[in-house]
Amino acid sequence: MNGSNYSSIISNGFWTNNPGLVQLLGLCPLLAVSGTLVNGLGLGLATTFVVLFSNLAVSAMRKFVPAEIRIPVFVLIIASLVTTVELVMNAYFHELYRVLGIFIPLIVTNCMIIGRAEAFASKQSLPRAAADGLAMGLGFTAVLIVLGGLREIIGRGTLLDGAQMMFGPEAASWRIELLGADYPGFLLAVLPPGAFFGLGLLIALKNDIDRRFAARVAVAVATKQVPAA
Amino acid sequence: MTENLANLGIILISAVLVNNFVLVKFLGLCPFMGVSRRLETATGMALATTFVLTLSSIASYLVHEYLLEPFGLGYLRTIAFILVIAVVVQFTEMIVRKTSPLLYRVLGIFLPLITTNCAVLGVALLNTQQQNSLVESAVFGFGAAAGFSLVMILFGAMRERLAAADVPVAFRGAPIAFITAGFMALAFMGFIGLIK
Amino acid sequence: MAEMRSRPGGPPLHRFPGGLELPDNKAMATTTAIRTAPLPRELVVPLAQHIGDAAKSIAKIGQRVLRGEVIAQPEDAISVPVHSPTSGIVTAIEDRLIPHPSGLTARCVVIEPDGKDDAVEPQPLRDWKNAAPVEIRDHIRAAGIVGLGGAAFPTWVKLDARAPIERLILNGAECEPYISCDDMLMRERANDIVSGALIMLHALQAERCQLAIEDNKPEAEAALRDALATVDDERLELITVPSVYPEGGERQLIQVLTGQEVPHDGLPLDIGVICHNVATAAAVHRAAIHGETLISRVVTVTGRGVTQPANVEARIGTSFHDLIEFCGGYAEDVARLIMGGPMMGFAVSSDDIPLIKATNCILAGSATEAVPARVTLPCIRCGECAQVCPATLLPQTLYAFTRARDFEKVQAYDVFDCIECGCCDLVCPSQIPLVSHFRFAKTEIRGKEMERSKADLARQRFEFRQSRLQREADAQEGKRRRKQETLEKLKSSDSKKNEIQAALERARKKKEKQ
Amino acid sequence: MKFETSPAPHLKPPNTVGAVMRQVLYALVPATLAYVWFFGWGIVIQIIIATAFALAAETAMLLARDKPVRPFITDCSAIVTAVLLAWALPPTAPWWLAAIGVVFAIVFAKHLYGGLGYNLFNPAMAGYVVLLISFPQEMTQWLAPEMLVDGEHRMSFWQTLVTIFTGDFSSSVNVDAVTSATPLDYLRTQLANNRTILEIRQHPLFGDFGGKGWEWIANFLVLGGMWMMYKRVVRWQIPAGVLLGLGGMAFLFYALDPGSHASPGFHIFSGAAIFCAFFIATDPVSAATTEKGRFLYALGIGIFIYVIRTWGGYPGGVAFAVLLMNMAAPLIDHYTKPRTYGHARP
Amino acid sequence: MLSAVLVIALLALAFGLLLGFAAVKFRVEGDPVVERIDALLPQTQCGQCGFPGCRPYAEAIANNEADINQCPPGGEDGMRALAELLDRDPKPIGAEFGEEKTKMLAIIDEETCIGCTLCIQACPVDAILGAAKQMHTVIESECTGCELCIAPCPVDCIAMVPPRTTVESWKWPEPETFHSLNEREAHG
Amino acid sequence: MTAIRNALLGGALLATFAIAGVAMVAFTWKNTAPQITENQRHVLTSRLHEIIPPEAHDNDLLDDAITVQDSERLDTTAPVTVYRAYKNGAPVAALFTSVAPDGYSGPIYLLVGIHADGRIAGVRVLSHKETPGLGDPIEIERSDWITGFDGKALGKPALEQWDVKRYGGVFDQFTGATITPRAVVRAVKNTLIYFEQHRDEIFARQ
Ligand SMILES: Cc1cc2nc3c(=O)[nH]c(=O)nc-3n(C[C@H](O)[C@H](O)[C@H](O)COP(=O)(O)O)c2cc1C
Ligand SMILES: Cc1cc2nc3c(=O)[nH]c(=O)nc-3n(C[C@H](O)[C@H](O)[C@H](O)COP(=O)(O)O)c2cc1C
Ligand SMILES: Cc1cc2nc3c(=O)[nH]c(=O)nc-3n(C[C@H](O)[C@H](O)[C@H](O)COP(=O)(O)O)c2cc1C
Ligand SMILES: Cc1cc2nc3c(=O)[nH]c(=O)nc-3n(C[C@H](O)[C@H](O)[C@H](O)CO)c2cc1C
Ligand code: SF4
Ligand code: SF4
Ligand code: SF4
Ligand code: SF4
Ligand code: FES
Repeated sequence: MNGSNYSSIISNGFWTNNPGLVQLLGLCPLLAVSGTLVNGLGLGLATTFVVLFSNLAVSAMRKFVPAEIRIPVFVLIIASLVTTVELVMNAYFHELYRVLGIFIPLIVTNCMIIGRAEAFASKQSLPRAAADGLAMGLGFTAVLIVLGGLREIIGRGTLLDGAQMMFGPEAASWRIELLGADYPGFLLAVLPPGAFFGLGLLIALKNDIDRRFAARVAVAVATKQVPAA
Repeated sequence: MTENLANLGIILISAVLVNNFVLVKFLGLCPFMGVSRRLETATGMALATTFVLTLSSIASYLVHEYLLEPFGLGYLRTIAFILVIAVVVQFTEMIVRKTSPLLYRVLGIFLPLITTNCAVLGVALLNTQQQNSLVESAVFGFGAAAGFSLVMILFGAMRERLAAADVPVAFRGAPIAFITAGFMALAFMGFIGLIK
Repeated sequence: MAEMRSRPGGPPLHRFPGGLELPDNKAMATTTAIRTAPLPRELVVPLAQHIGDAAKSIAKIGQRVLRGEVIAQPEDAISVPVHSPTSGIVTAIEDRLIPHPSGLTARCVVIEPDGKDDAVEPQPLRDWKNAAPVEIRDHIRAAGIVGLGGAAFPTWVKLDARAPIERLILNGAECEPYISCDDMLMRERANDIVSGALIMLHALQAERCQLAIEDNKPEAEAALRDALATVDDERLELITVPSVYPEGGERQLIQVLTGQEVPHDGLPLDIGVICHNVATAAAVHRAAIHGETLISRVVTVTGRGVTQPANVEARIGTSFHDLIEFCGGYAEDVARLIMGGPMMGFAVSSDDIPLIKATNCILAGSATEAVPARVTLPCIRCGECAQVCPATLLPQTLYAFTRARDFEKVQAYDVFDCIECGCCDLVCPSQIPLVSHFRFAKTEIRGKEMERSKADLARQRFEFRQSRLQREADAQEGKRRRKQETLEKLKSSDSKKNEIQAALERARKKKEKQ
Repeated sequence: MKFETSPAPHLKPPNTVGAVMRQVLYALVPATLAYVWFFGWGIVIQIIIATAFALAAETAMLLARDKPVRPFITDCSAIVTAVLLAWALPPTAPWWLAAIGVVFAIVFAKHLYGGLGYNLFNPAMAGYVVLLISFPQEMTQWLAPEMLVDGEHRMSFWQTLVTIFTGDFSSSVNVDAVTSATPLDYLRTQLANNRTILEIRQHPLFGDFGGKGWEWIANFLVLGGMWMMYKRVVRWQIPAGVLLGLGGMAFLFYALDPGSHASPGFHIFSGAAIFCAFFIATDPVSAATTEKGRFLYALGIGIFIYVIRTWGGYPGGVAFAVLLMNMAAPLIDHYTKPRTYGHARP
Repeated sequence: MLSAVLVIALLALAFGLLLGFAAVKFRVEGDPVVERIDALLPQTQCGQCGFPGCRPYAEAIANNEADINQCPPGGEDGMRALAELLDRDPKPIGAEFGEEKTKMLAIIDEETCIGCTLCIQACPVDAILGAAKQMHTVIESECTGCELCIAPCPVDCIAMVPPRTTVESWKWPEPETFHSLNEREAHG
Repeated sequence: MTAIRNALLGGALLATFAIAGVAMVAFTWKNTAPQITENQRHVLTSRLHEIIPPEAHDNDLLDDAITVQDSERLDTTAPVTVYRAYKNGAPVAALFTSVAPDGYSGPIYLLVGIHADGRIAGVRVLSHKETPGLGDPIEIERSDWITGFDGKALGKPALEQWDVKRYGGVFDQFTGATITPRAVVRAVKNTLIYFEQHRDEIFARQ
């Protein structure tokens, strides 16, 4: 996990150590704003922005912050970044800002961010820290998008509903009626229980893929060893 | 201060059951998932959170009301609140450690985790959003914490029972915990409408 | 405590929680009187027949031993000697298969009977009425008597009343289906039992004795009543109790008779009660009055898998095979051989194992009778098991935690209070072998505790070694420094240069050697 | 001679899970007949649909999980789940409703936890709640008791079948009379309109105690429950607890203000209260498992039924109450461990 | 802007003072967690975990520098106990640390032993008796089965044997059913 | 001594970061604040403009608001805000933030727009807690039921026909839900009645 090379940093963020599926951090926004794909994307990008810059800042000053006040300093940095993001979104993506509501300021308490600062950025060089922040943030965003997309499709039969909130009015037409206009909607998916079920299923899916992969690797290794022995 | 008792009761019931912080509002999920594998730890976390949540709800109200608002600094509330919470957590830890080593043994390891429990910051932010008064803030904070504790403890007991279950391999651990939380949220939907 | 229906005129009885009414199946073996088995060609006497360390063999291979001669002496405080069941030659002292659920072997003395059955001089306890209790105890110990009710616990230990005993209970409940050895013994040797009871009363200095018998044994009851009438001692009392399994369990019987519970971490004597099996009382009688040692016992050989079920008096060490042959051999469809009853007994894998003091029943079960074709499903938490548990445990919870390997919880739910009666197991609709799980959990916990203490020992030894090494290194370091210092001093004086050289040489050599 | 060995006890266990489950099914027969009498053939069709999907889902999951199929199909627990869920559906609900509900119940609520015996939540009720919140429209269209519709408009078996599979009500049936609220639903909505109980009870929906028709079905359900108690499939703690909890709450509020609260008798005899007390809350798997715990668990269900019926947004209440107490069952078990023989009284 | 900076600076200053003070004043002496972790380790002292003995490994776990699945002698059960203590997710023993084996005991073939004392020096728990040039024996009850004595022996006279199961040490097996938790991957 | 020094050092460092962070935030605030206020106003006006198009009036609706109170007619003890639209000084319409207190699961908050001549200009639901899937067709996003009010007025239909069809009115009910639409209809009717009775007061400018 010491992330020696960039590809492992990236695979860490997206798969092996994905904040949403493996570390189980930042769960609240993950569940709360994954009602639609666009909401997920919006918060995901905001989070990515914060984790990227907090990693950068922490990495830059890692040399001269004493251990005792490391955490409070990180918290301060993150809080400032988040407030900045909040203000910017309020000003330029106002509708999205209203939809995401309290979960924007709550990025502060997303343990993933402080976790990355502590575990990675405070020990690594600037470019590495940036790569890690980006990978983790985008990994988180990816989960948000997948979960949001799934819930949106099952719950309402649409995709990309509300895209205009992020991409301007012309994006309103991006909305896709995937399952036909008279799909009644499976409300469970959009309601709170659906969020839990959805994430549970996603994690199970990931576990299963990992397990199958591991099994295949084991078989491959075994067959390779036979002729050698 | 003419707080209407009925109103406070409604705030309480709403925060504990109808708008349960964890299952309906999606706040405080990380500790809910992370430290609920055993009933004992779940209870410890619940107790510690209840204390901190109530206290920081009051403290951040005071900061907001008497420090930020007068200077028109409402936009700084996130920063200010997180500082307040950190101080409250640290303070609690110090007091507990000093006064009751026994309690510290039970709660000690959970206290630092609470800073990053977004329910705590969430309560502070919601207080300002709903323009709660001091007493309302306190009741809301306590109600949120009680709701958190309630589901946390129930969840802890359920997960202990799950340990013996023949859960499909891919679902062992986190996935089945999420599924269970989903069912809990389903059950809590029964409370919808309890508060008009 | 709820009261149980009791005979009119009898003392009030109490209920123990749970329990089952089982079809008793005893009649098959009670149609004939107790038969005496002939001497077999070989007797195999295990050295460990009860809890505690095995006795140490004192017989030599090739030695001729007499009936009643001590062939092994106890090493442990809670133990009794082992006697030769007949006269003959010791042909081997070796590991043989013994009746044990593990199916493992253990050390046994093998004797080839010479057919003469010569006995050592019997040493009855003359005038036991005036003997000191400790004398009686020692006599009983020397006679090798252990409890014949199942656990084979050395009887003399239980006669050592460290606290005042209010009553002695003679356990003639024999609640387990199929088993009828106590029943037959009570019918035929009621006088021996009553006599034994009086001796035990004296040894315990107890006030009274209750003989408890289940109401499905009217003949035995009548015989005992007659025997009691002949001695006419008002301290002795016969009590009929309703037939509910496992009423014969010591703690359950005590609860039925006294309404009190034996503390979980205590013994019956903590509440002033001692419980002995009726056959044990008969053995005490024979030891005290006739000077006989415990070299034979009555065993029920029964089940549909044996042709002529009967109760047999046989020598300890007779093989199961011989006993079955004596009872007409196996029936066609024999499928299981069980030592003990159908509830608590264990299936053995071979009939080439000896009768031991604890063997009260050899059950040859037919396929329909004793081979439960279980289809084990998961526990559905129906709670039936808890309803029948005489120890008021929660078998379903114990099972769940055992599955989850949460032994801490298993212990917190009192697995060690389970008497392994099998009631829960039998009623479980999911047909889970609950008792087997609990036995597993118990041995697993004990094993863990052993490992733990072993790990603690290892830690101590490791730390000790570390500190020793440290000390040695420190000492070495000190020496080196001192040497250095003297060296420095010496350096200044040229005159001793040679000496230094020599010293350095010596040091180097010493080091190389090490 | 050599022998095989097996663990004690060596007697044939007298009971099986399948037998227990079948008793539940037998106990439901009289009430099902009564249901058909009052509300037509819908329930039978629903039971058939639900059972078919339940068995299919159970088999599929067992195969997917590499478990033997036979022992788990013959234990009949999937059928019990299906029948109980079918009982909770409006009898003319479209077929896919039963299908979705029962598949969710078997797959999510049961097999993700490991199948029979391991589920934390009552599968049938989980399935029901999912349907209720996802398809409230379809789930709230109840038939009036057939007695209300005049004799010749009774829906035949064929008509019901058509309705269930196409969604169309046959032209011979007066739709307005067919779809209506259940008595509980009506009570709640009318109370909200500030009508008094007395006025509301005048409505033809109501019988002597509870809803017309419903109260008769309830009687047969009690009969079935008694049968199960006689057969020791359920013990008294749970039915008594549910009825006491619900009746006690109803009595309390009725005593305080009879004008705006229905009587305990009404609460017990309408809706699914009796059904819940004997058939739903008694699901051993998801209930508490200690004696004392079961009583508390059931008491909680009774109380929650009243609370949700009276103040909540879902007039049924039963399903939520059961799920809520399912949640609490492990904790209740934890705190109601009985004193073990020989241990000091606490 | 000035007021903003002032207000927050004020808060932060108070906060920093408090923390700096607390860090010094309330430093934790000794770490009871290490003791508790150490108590759960098998004390085989074999070093398979990658640390020189059990206690160092315990310290590493406490400091989050090592995972809980590195001790093969402790096995699945030991890992579970650690997971429970630390409230972490259980995970199988890492293959790179070796496999969980049944516990073995060392025995010295007394015919071959040349009495070189090398094994005595290797044994971390002083379980080998003997003096230079004399035959050595292993004290059965104290050997932890760590195998550290095997390598140093110049004549390969030490072998690992499983301890004998006797009637006393025999354990009841767990009954197997098709719904046993076959893959003992802990969860919950 | 070192304790105090450390504490001071820590405090100072922390303060530095705090100052830097806050400076950044304050700077952002300065540059976004006007936009944010503008956005907030825009959200409100755009809701109003759904009912009264911007070209239909020439005053600032948000500034031209009064509050009225009539617990009987308006079914709420809370003050009701009325936004007024004028063109060239003449009243065009009034927009009430009415409440339907008897929804299925609680009050339904409405925006009721009424032309100066008493015709409904449009109704929108601001917020509600009705059952998803049953009561929510009152939202414009879910169905156009709410537009059924457009153009209606008191007496058109007749007063007793201001109800859902099942109860003899002209408005549709939803399948399985009559309470929600009835509540909305009743609230709109009541608002209309109030408007008729107080028209002059409402449009009077102080
Ligand atoms: C380790 C141990 C110590 C015992 N010590 C005594 C004792 O000192 N006095 C006594 O009367 N019984 C003693 N007992 C005997 C028990 O009370 C009991 O009679 C015996 O275990 C037979 O019980 P069972 O056949 O019901 O299993 C002891 C039992 C065990 C297992
Ligand atoms: C479940 C169970 C059932 C028992 N049933 C009997 C019985 O029927 N008769 C009997 O004498 N001992 C029975 N015992 C053994 C008694 O508990 C007790 O050990 C014995 O009566 C003590 O007498 P003893 O030491 O003379 O053998 C049973 C034990 C258990 C655990
Ligand atoms: C769970 C549930 C939720 C309901 N939600 C609503 C609702 O939001 N709005 C509504 O008008 N009716 C709702 N109803 C229906 C009412 O209870 C009532 O049956 C209905 O309004 C009467 O309609 P009807 O007269 O068409 O039968 C709901 C019913 C149920 C069971
Ligand atoms: C008395 C009794 C009641 C039952 N009630 C239910 C029930 O309410 N819902 C259900 O899905 N299964 C019920 N079952 C069936 C079975 O217990 C259930 O499918 C398990 O939860 C599956 O693990 C019941 C079984 C019995 C014996
Ligand atoms: S009897 Fe069997 S199925 Fe019933 S609770 Fe006990 S162990 Fe579980
Ligand atoms: S075997 Fe143990 S748990 Fe089962 S009924 Fe008997 S005492 Fe209770
Ligand atoms: S692997 Fe285990 S037993 Fe070996 S030294 Fe490490 S902790 Fe100790
Ligand atoms: S004797 Fe060998 S295996 Fe045993 S503890 Fe010592 S070094 Fe380890
Ligand atoms: S994101 Fe809410 S607690 Fe972690």
